[in-house]
Amino acid sequence: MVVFDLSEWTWTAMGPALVLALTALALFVFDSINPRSTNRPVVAGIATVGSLASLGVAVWYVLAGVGHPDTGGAIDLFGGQLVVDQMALFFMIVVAVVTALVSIASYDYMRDHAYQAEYYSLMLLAATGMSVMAASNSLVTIFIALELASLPSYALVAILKDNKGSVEAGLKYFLIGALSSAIFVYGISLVYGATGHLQLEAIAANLDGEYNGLLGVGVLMLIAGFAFKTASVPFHFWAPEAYEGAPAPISAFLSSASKAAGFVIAFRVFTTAFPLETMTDFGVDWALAFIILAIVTMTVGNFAAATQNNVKRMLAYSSVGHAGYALIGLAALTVDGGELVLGAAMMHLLVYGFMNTGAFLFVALAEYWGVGRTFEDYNGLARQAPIACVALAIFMFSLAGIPPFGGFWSKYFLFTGALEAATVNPALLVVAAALVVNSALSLYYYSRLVKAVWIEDPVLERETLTQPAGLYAAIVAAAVVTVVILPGFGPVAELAYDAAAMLVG
Amino acid sequence: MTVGIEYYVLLSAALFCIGLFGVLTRRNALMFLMSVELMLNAANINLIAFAFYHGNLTGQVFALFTMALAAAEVAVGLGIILVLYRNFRDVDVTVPSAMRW
Amino acid sequence: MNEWIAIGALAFVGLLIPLGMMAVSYLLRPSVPETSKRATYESGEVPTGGTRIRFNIQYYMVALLFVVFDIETVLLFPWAVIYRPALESGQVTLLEALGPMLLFVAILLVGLAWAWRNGAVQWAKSPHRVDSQAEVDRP
Amino acid sequence: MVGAFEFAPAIALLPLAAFVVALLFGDYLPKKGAYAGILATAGSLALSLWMLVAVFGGEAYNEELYDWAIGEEITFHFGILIDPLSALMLVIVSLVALLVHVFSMGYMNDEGETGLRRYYAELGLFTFSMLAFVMADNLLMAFIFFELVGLCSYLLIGFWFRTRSAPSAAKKAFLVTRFGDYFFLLGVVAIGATFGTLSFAGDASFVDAAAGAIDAGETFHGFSAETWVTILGLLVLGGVIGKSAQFPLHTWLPDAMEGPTTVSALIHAATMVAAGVYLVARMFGFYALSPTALAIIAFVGAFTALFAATMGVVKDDIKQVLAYSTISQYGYMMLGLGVGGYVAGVFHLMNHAFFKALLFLGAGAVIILMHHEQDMWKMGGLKDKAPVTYYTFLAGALALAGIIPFSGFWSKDEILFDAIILGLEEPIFLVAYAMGLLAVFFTGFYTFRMVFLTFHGEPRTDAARDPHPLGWNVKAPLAVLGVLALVAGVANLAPVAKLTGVDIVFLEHWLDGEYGAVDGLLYSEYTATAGLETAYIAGSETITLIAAGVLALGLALGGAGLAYVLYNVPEPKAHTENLGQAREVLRSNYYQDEFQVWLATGVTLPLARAADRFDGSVIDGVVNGVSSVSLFGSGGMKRLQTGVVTNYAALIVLGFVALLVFFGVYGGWFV
Repeated sequence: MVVFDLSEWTWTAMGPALVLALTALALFVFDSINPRSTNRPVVAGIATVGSLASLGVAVWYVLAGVGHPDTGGAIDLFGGQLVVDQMALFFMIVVAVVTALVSIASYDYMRDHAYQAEYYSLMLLAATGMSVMAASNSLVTIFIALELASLPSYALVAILKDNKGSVEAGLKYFLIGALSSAIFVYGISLVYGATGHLQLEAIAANLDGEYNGLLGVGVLMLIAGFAFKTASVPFHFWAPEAYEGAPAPISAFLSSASKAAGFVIAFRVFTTAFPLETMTDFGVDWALAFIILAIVTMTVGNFAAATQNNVKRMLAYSSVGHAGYALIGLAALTVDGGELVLGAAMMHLLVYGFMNTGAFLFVALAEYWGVGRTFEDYNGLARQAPIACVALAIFMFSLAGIPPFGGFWSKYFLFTGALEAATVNPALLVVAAALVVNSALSLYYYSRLVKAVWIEDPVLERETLTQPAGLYAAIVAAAVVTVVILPGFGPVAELAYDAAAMLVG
Repeated sequence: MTVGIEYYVLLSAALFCIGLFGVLTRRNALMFLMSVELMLNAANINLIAFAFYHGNLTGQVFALFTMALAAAEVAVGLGIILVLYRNFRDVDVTVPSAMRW
Repeated sequence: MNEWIAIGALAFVGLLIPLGMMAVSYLLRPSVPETSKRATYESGEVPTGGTRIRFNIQYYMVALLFVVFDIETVLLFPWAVIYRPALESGQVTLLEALGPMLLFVAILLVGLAWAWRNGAVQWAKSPHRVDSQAEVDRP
Repeated sequence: MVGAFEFAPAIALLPLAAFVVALLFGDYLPKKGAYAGILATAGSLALSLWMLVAVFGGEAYNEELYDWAIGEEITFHFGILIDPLSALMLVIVSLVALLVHVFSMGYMNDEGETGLRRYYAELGLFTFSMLAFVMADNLLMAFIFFELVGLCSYLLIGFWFRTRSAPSAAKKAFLVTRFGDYFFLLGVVAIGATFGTLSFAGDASFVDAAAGAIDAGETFHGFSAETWVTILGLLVLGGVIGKSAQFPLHTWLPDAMEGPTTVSALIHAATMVAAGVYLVARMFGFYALSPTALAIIAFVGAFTALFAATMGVVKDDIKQVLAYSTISQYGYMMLGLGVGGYVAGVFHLMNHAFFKALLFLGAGAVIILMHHEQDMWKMGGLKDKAPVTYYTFLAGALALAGIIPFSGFWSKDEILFDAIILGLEEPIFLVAYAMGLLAVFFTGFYTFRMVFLTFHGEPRTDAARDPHPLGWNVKAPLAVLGVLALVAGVANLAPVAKLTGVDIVFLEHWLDGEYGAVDGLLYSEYTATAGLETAYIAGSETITLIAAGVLALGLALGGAGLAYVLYNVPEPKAHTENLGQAREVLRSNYYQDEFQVWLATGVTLPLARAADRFDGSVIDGVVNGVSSVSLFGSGGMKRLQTGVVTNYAALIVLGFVALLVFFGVYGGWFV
């Protein structure tokens, strides 16, 4: 264990986010020196190194026990506006990992693109926002971080300026995002009106039941904001288009990191600011709202994914479905606790960060090759690129929740957690059932892709496919982690449960 | 004469709904954006009114942040609308609908 | 509630009068459409071109930069209000009070430098160059 | 001797290495990997002997090596348990494996077989699995390797997979033993679920847990603890019956003779088939808790012993005779264990491993001599042409028939003695004893019928007149085993000990922890747990002992003598006609196969058809319906995504308003 004393320089606890921000600034500075150069290796290198450094710092903090109850508990910064605890670090790791993978993969994918430095700096700014979201402990910081994450994302989705799909996706994402953030900030104002505070603990302390209607509408509007960020029904409409139209690495980035960041603020806000017990007394049973959202989101996402022909769009809908799985983490919270299921949701988001990023990066690879977008276009790819296709099979089966892979474990824990909570709240039986049914359905369309790649014969003869080093490295790394996370699940689960216990307990 | 807090809420709610109405009916991207700004400002009214009501400055300061962020949002939005016009020769938000189902 | 009735009545009357006048004129006037009547009125000038003309993109760029940087001053404002009292209270050092804002301004400066270097504030010579410039802006 | 047990895993891993080597490089190695196997098994034997010495030095070993699945209720691990029983079994297995490897060079290589790489690889894998099974310290690990030896058996029976009969025999063996293993698996799961542990020994063994539950008078699933233990024991017994070829799951073993004779010697006589009996011995402490289970074991064993022996009488194929005798002998072991004769059962297990391996290898030698002819009626007169084979085979036959002083006599006598003293107290066991006793006669008869037909008389075919020569690698294993068949009985001369008072019951002391032992796995503790009452004829142990011994020996000699009269003539004739109707019944193995086929086609198949029809119409209909509905729903659901962003905004607002109204009304915000 590294002995690490943050008492003197508490702001360094935000290290992972600061590293990302500095990297983004460094890219701006680099680009200012010679705006016309597109030195891909340097730019991509800076981004990768920066995100890996952020990952390193976050992992180091976790190992050193920063924010752990044994070393003084969560670190409050700026009067409680930010808080660095284990959950914050956990999600900072998720964000940094996804950013690193996407940075590496983008080196090849964005090879012909003019705005190299802008691309990476926007991505790192968005990552900074997500990282700060993980630590935000006040509705102010949450909103700012959320916008910091969102605004660069809009630009990133639309960054292929001459590609109609990309622009259409960017527009839709932006418009729905703007609408959602307006709703969200209005919800914040209502919560502020009901309690007079924006800092989460202060809100919890000032829940007096005077303005239940105001509070209730405000909470629902907050849920709307989270639902947008996590692509949960009914705020998911942007997601299929944005993921389909955006450059594939950006789709990976948004559907993994951005979603995880959306969940972390939801976890924190609802466990810290709105204790379920009090809120239920006031007639604001947000757990029920999440139960409904979870069921609807799972069902819509998976059902819509089932008959897609476009692989990327299928993954986009499946991403909606997975948001539904992770929502169980909030839905199954009960008055008595629920750190197990919350921890399971956190684990699911971590595993999802690898398998989903990997899946989208495979799509990026296919787009790089230019083989086409539909399932048929993918037919027989395994013959030409077996390694990547093995990785794809791993991602698909892990996403579907087939046993040896990471995706199974997290889903399994979610399931058992929901069942456990069902003893208190029978409605969760429906959630658990929906989880099973939807997982079964998801196997259909995931395996369809594996079948296309491995079993079907190619429709057209293809030329030999190159093996871009960056994309391959990212895909293989994601696949390896998806597999080895099984033996590593002990520590991961422990961290997630600790983090969840701190939040709930 | 002090105006009761509920009237501020009513005003802001009205503004919010006007914005929402604009979002739902305007097809011009710029009008869409303006409508969203209306909704954001409705929130600002709330924040400032409640800050006054609760007697702390948190809401006011947050309103400042909201304004700054709204400006940033507009900047990004205008950029996107610009490329939208370039690609579709139109700023009608219902035109780009190639991706669906 | 009472004192608001007057305002409401005023608003009602204010809306009623113009609406009523338009309604009356609609009912009374004859409708004889012809080309010159439907033409756009441009203060006596003969109208040329469509209603939409393309502005030089630089208007947009500069306006955008102005909006963004101008709005950042609202964030400086609350800081300026408490800066002096905070220092006088003796609870914060000069570095603690000044440092964050300097950092904030420095970040803005990085952004400005980047925008400048990327030609955002460069004034194009003619509208025709804009399009071509946009194309050659980057290799 | 510090650290002897540190090498225990190597006992199993060496053959595994041989498997890998043979599999990868077999084609390039001299003798196609035989040397790798011989080296590995020799190493295993050396290490096993070291273990034996270590246990003799008063040590024992019970370690959990690796937890491979950690749960809240139960943890699965791999571990090694070396106690007197497993150390003894390790030596037996590795010794026989070594000898069979050597013999294989003569039987397979020198005969120009192809596919030897596969053969030696599978042999290595089998040895690995068997040794690991013997060392297993928990039931699940035992089950895993139990299945693995089953797999190897399947592969090796089907070694000549291009013939018609071998693949079918392999499938039969696999299916029949799997049928038993299915119950075993249920038992493993049930034991794990009931007691939360699967360890054989140590503080947290399921045996202790079961004993504790019985003492505490707990109930499980509505059964008393004792009944539940019986049920669990019988479930595990399912696997034992399948693997050790006990009635009614014995039918696969005779067919398994389709494999190479070396395989029959190693797998289907000395080791794998012993796995079932070994398992009973391994968890004898558990069975001892349930007198009912023990009684069932005893009766299954006794019945099998007699039943198989009668079928052996009419067989013409030398390997078939041996196969039925194997079934019969394992019946004896089950009988011994079932009547509480733990030492006797293990003793017979050991002796049988030696003499049956000897007989099979002898039969292999005969088959080489006879240019791959197995019909005994085509042999004859080999006595003079192959003296080494003859005398070693004779030693094995004498042991099998239970003629004093060969090893088989001592162990069989002990089993029968244990059965009669229990039967004298509880007469029902006298039936079991009677069956066992009767089987002795048949054993003597068919054994010597086989010896006389094969070796005595005049050569009846050209092949018998001009036998193929044998190499050293065939004779050496025969010699080793021949000596063992003669002297192995010295390990436990219980009757002599009882009559003379000299303390020469070495094996009993060995198994009773006189040397090294693991707590809870002691003969005396088992006896105490089972608490079986015994009685003696006229109250005298000596009289009982002598009476039982003389009776058994007399019957054996009688059987042998009958064989001598009928078949030790220059031109023996088939006397089976004299049996009349019984002959057909015996030849058809009591129509067991026909019965089982009828069970499959007459009962199971219609049931399966009905299930299939149900599955095809109702289940598939529902499934297909669900999928069509799902896909249809999917089609509808994705139409929601119209592509027009304004619609999205409207839907979002609509969804939000719906939530708002629902929660507003539900939460009473607007009241």
